[in-house]
Amino acid sequence: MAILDDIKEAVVDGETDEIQDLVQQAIDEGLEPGKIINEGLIGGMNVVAPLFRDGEMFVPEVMESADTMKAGIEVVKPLLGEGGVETKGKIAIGTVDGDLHDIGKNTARFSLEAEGYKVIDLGIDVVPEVFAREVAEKRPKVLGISALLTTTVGEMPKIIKALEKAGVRDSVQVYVSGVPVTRELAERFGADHYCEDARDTVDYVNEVFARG
Amino acid sequence: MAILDDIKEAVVDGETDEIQDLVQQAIDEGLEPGKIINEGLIGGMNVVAPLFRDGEMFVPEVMESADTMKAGIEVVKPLLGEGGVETKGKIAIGTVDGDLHDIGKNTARFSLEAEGYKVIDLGIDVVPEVFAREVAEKRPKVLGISALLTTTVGEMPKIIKALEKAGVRDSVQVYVSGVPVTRELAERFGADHYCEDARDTVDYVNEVFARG
Amino acid sequence: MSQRRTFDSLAINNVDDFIFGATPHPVTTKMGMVIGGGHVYPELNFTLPTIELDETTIDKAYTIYRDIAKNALKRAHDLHQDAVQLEYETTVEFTMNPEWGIKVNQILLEEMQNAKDQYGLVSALRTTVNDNREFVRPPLMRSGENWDKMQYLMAQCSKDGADFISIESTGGKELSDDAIVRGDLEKLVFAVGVLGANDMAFLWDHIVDICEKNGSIPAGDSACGFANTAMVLAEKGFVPRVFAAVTRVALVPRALVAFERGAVGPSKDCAYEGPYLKAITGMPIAMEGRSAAGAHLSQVGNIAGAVPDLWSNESIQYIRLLSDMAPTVGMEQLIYDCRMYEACKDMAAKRAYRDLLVESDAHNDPQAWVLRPDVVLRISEGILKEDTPLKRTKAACRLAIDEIRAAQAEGLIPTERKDEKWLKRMDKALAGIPDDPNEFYQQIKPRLDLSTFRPEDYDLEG
Amino acid sequence: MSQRRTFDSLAINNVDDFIFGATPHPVTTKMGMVIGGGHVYPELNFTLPTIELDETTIDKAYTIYRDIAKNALKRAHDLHQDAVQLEYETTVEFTMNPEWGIKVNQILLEEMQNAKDQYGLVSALRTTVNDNREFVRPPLMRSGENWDKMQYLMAQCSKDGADFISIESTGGKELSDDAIVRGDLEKLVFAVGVLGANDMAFLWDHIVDICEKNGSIPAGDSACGFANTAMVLAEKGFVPRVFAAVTRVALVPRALVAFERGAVGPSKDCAYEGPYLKAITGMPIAMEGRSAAGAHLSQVGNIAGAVPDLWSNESIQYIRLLSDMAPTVGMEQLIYDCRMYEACKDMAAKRAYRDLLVESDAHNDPQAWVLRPDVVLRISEGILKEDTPLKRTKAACRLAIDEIRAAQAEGLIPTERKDEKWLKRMDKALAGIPDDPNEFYQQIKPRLDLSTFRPEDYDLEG
Ligand code: B12
Ligand code: B12
Ligand code: SF4
Ligand code: SF4
Ligand SMILES: [Zn+2]
Ligand SMILES: [Zn+2]
Ligand SMILES: [Zn+2]
Repeated sequence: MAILDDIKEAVVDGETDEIQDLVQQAIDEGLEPGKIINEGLIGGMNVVAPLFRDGEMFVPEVMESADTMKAGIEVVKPLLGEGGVETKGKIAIGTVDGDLHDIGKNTARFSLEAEGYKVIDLGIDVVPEVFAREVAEKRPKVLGISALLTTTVGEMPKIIKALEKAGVRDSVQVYVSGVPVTRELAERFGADHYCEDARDTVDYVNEVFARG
Repeated sequence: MAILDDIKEAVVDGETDEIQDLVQQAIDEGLEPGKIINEGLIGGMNVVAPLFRDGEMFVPEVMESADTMKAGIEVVKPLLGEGGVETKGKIAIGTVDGDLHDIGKNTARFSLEAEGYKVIDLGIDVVPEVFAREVAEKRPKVLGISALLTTTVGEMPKIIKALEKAGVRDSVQVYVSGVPVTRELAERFGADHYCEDARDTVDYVNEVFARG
Repeated sequence: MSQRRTFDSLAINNVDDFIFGATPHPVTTKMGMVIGGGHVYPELNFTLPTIELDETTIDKAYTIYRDIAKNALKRAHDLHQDAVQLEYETTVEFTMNPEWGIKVNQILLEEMQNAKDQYGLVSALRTTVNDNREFVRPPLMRSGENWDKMQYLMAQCSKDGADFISIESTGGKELSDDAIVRGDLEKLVFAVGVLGANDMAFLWDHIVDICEKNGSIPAGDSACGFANTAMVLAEKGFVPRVFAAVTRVALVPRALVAFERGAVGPSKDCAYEGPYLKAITGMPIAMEGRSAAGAHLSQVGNIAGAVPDLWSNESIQYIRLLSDMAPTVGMEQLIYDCRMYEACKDMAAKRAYRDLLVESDAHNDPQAWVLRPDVVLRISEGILKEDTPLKRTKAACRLAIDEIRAAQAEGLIPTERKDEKWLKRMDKALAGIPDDPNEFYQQIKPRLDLSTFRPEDYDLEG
Repeated sequence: MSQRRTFDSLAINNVDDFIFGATPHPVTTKMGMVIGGGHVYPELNFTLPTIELDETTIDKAYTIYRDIAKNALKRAHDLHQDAVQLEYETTVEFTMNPEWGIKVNQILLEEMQNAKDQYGLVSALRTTVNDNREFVRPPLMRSGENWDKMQYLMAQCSKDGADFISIESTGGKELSDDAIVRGDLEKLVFAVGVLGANDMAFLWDHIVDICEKNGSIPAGDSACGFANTAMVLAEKGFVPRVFAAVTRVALVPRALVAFERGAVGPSKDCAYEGPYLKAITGMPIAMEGRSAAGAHLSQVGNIAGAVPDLWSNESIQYIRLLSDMAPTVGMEQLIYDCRMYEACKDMAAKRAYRDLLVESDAHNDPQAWVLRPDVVLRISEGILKEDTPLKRTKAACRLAIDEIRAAQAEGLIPTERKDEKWLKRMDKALAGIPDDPNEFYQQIKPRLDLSTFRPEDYDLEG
């Protein structure tokens, strides 16, 4: 299955320019769309994810791989039936009210997407009510909240309260993240977990979904 | 009243060797015992206390002054009526279970004594039950607890609980002290106050007694 | 109005004259400290511990700031230090509620005066107002409530007695964050060489004006939001070190604009581009390194200390360490570092000590290499051959890449597996960038998310 | 059995040979680090954050220790450091529950091995067992459950692979605390020159024996409980600085006893008496200074770095700073300090850098003055003219007082208002002390609180 290996390699190398031709070629060779996606495109990301986790790939490279995968999927999409492309599951993330730190969130998002999750990005400077509303509406299995300032970290318990008030606290696993946060603070805030960085986050989310 | 000035000066200078003669001389001169104590001996300590608080006297010097004052009082004591010497009030201090740090406690004790308080020294390595029992029996107005290790500071809330259990929590103002303690921790533990060092402690205790 | 300047030749030409504590154009504070006049002074920065700020807690925050200043100044005195600088860097809340920020500024000034009265300690205050223009999205850079509040806060702190006004401005960050995370040098050059530089001119005209009217000194800006972001990401292994090193140098021309508009230094501690600014402008700089590790881990802990005039800890929360509160500990560490500079008896000793600081780091990382005094002079000279911020930014990148490549070729710094790939990628990105800002804008426009910034705020055609 | 030694002449005679990183008798660790063989390595110590230890929380403590080691070692590697030392200093709970202490020791060794396997980082472990004999009152120094547990913990940690065994022993502290707080030099000399020295002989015979049987190296003790207590009290303005300086030197003869009984170094970081030990024994020493300010504020932040073979942070809790966890930050700071030593190319450069460290502090405080390499050599020589711990302790005090007085007379260090009074007071105290320990005991006995210690545990007649 040389073509699938080529697709895989193109994803790993982030060859966005070449991927659509390669995928078209695979379709022309009569390969099943599901197979192209799972063994070729997602197969490539399955190589990328552990490389990133081990520090063997940089974030820009992972982002290019993810872009490449997405571009490839665009080509196959029309051939897919009802369900479309399956993701591993849904996660929401956002930075607290008063806090504009964005980069960590974006890195976490790309890492999770690279791992095959659908990420609902609530943005930065998000008030507790919006966290609660989005969780109620979109029903992610995990909610990641981050604050990078010692003066905004106090938003976290408020968000947990807002989730409780909206009656959705138990529907979601909440983790918290950011420089001023610690494991101990996470406990005190009533979060389910503390994640140090994107790699840690991916491990945790994988664990949550593995629990079923 | 040259002799009273001499007594005062002897106390400030910690002249333990000379004080008894000076006091005897004052008695021989027909001075009232109360006056000798209040204006001479305690008068001396009233000079010492602010000097120490301003960093103008070392601890050993303060201790010598206190010793001198005590030696002087020994001479006058037999002449006193019922009440004996009055102190400003009663304070208990002790270091928590598992903690042997002693020096800070002793420094605090001497500073408080220098200020005219009666200090009940519960010692080091003191279990919560003993704190509670002593407070119940001796009825100090203030209880000072200290821990110097991050691993023993957790004893503090236990002591507060023990005081509650013994029904004496409201009878006493509790302050906590020691390197790992912070204002914030003090609050979390349910203490009334946090004192950083001996000088701070004296200020706080003065304030409590001033409140009446 | 502000005195505009242009820089076309180096203020410091010879590496022998490029030294800590001294610079051609020193600056004098209100109590008479001469920054860059022969000594290196500590500059202590500090921040609140985890606390939620509102009407009910603000008094507690005031107490904390007072305690920090009082105890750190006391410690300086106990260590026989005769002059120090404090930095008050406002967080958002204090800019959004300028009265709070003004109050803290006053409290610090009071404690400084107390320390002077009580034990003769001389001190200066740098007030760094955080740039909150990005708090509306897309950021509103030249009008609106946030911009007004920033200006008000600066004016008032200046009037109340702050010695220096600084900022870590964010013009262009709407694009640079993404550029950095994507390792996209073309977009980065646009973000900083076009947007950033344009905003600096606008912003610093105003700051210089505010300072002149209210009695403080316009000190300098920092490329934190750009180059330090790249540095932190490189430390996490998220972007290549060579990319972070080039980013650092790329930020020099933007920073220079503040000085062209009237800033006179000392530049900000976290502006590691400081040595370039000192070489070009001859004005004093603050730097931070090993003693700021509590705020940023980095590969430049010692070399950052080669040529500073102020030496900073960047920032530390008011939390308890085993000995004392962290800001007091920070003051002690800075003072010990500064004593080393002071112990150097003559120029020869100073150069020898500077070279130890340089050599101890320079060979470990490209980010350290580009801070070598000799490299700084060479690249600075090259930058000054160009005459616009965009052309200078391109030149800065080009020269940094060349220096790194040469050092790697000679085995003077380590070469990582993907470095050559990344250096080539950056070569390619640079090659395609035109000299004219508007032409560049039209060329890159299709790749920009136009919802994230307002072209008109950067004098760009729609 | 242990090899007894006597020291009657200096191992380092000439101040030119008295240098950081090198010493006549280096020591080699299991992974091959040579301490004192040319380099200065970082030694990182760390401790738990506020946590109450019991069966339910101990697993959390294990995780913390693992995280500390893993992340700090990773940081060392990221900074291109090739060898480091860790110190695990047990707190009471870990000595009282030796299984817990043994487990932590194993965890650290595992992470060290992982770091070796993963990226070739070489490391060594010093396990410092806390002296919990004083947990019964009066302390039971030579028998009982606590003494047994200490020995068991040492033996097991040694067997499991710790490179070094250390302790901060407390023999004599029953009296020294009070002596220090009272500024009572006579009692202090009795506490450390009689009780302390006697206990060191007993204790170190056992430690050397345990190490020999189980494969680790008996490293050294520290006068923490004595001289550092005085230093901390002096910093608070509670005892005079001249008294603290004399106390520091007074502790040298006691510390020497460990080496006479077979300890071979590196001595403990917080044993600031280290330079004396190095001069006398030629064995390597650990020191701590400016980078340990989070644990002890001091007046010796730079000068403490003049002649170390290991450079330590003393201790820092596992708490979050703005950049990272504090122990990781500590590792970074130590590495930057060590890079400076490494950057010195030849002996001339080393001496020049050492002298900067010395000169930057020496003139500020008597406590710094007595750590000057030349002063250390002079006093050490004087100490070795005497032949018993008591006589040496007296000599140490005498010589320290003389050096301080001479320096003050020449205006080389500041003279505080009450210094002369205190120096005289110490003169007087010393003058009255006989040479014979038992005679001294009988003389001082009326002034001792006999309920606080057991004379028989110090071979004294009832
Ligand atoms: C880059 C940066 C900025 C940039 C932000 C750019 C952006 N768009 O994000 C700019 C310059 C704008 C900035 C501004 C400010 N900053 Co800032 N900043 C930083 C810096 C250097 C790096 C942060 C970063 O991007 N790290 C890299 C990412 C990848 O890591 P991360 O954020 O931890 O994210 C990871 C995890 O959280 C996790 N994660 C998992 N799930 C999720 C989910 C979400 C939603 C998120 C966010 C993360 C996350 O995975 C991520 C990837 O590994 C830090 C220093 C530091 N040591 O961290 C200071 C720092 C956070 N900033 C600080 C300060 C003071 C400020 C300002 C107040 C400065 C000022 N005076 O103006 C303003 C505040 C603006 C605001 N209101 O938010 C201080 C905070 C101190 C304090 N008191 O709390 C810090 C610690 C710097 C310092 N050492 O002093 N800052
Ligand atoms: C002296 C000292 C010792 C002496 C104690 C002598 C004694 N009899 O007290 C010795 C050597 C025995 C010792 C032992 C240990 N110590 Co110790 N010790 C110190 C040191 C250097 C100074 C403490 C001191 O006396 N300060 C001076 C006094 C005057 O100040 P203070 O104690 O804060 O007291 C003031 C206030 O608390 C206040 N106050 C007001 N009211 C009251 C009331 C009471 C009851 C008290 C106590 C105080 C008080 O006023 C006092 C005077 O201003 C500190 C370092 C430091 N930075 O503080 C470490 C320190 C506390 N010790 C430490 C450690 C680790 C230990 C040991 C575990 C070491 C070991 N591995 O064996 C053991 C533990 C023994 C035990 N179970 O308690 C660490 C704690 C770290 C942690 N994890 O928590 C510290 C912080 C040192 C460090 N930098 O790492 N220690
Ligand atoms: S990197 Fe450091 S100094 Fe800079 S804003 Fe960002 S934080 Fe402030
Ligand atoms: S002073 Fe410092 S190192 Fe020493 S026991 Fe006491 S603490 Fe440990
Ligand atoms: Zn900064
Ligand atoms: Zn120690
Ligand atoms: Zn230590």
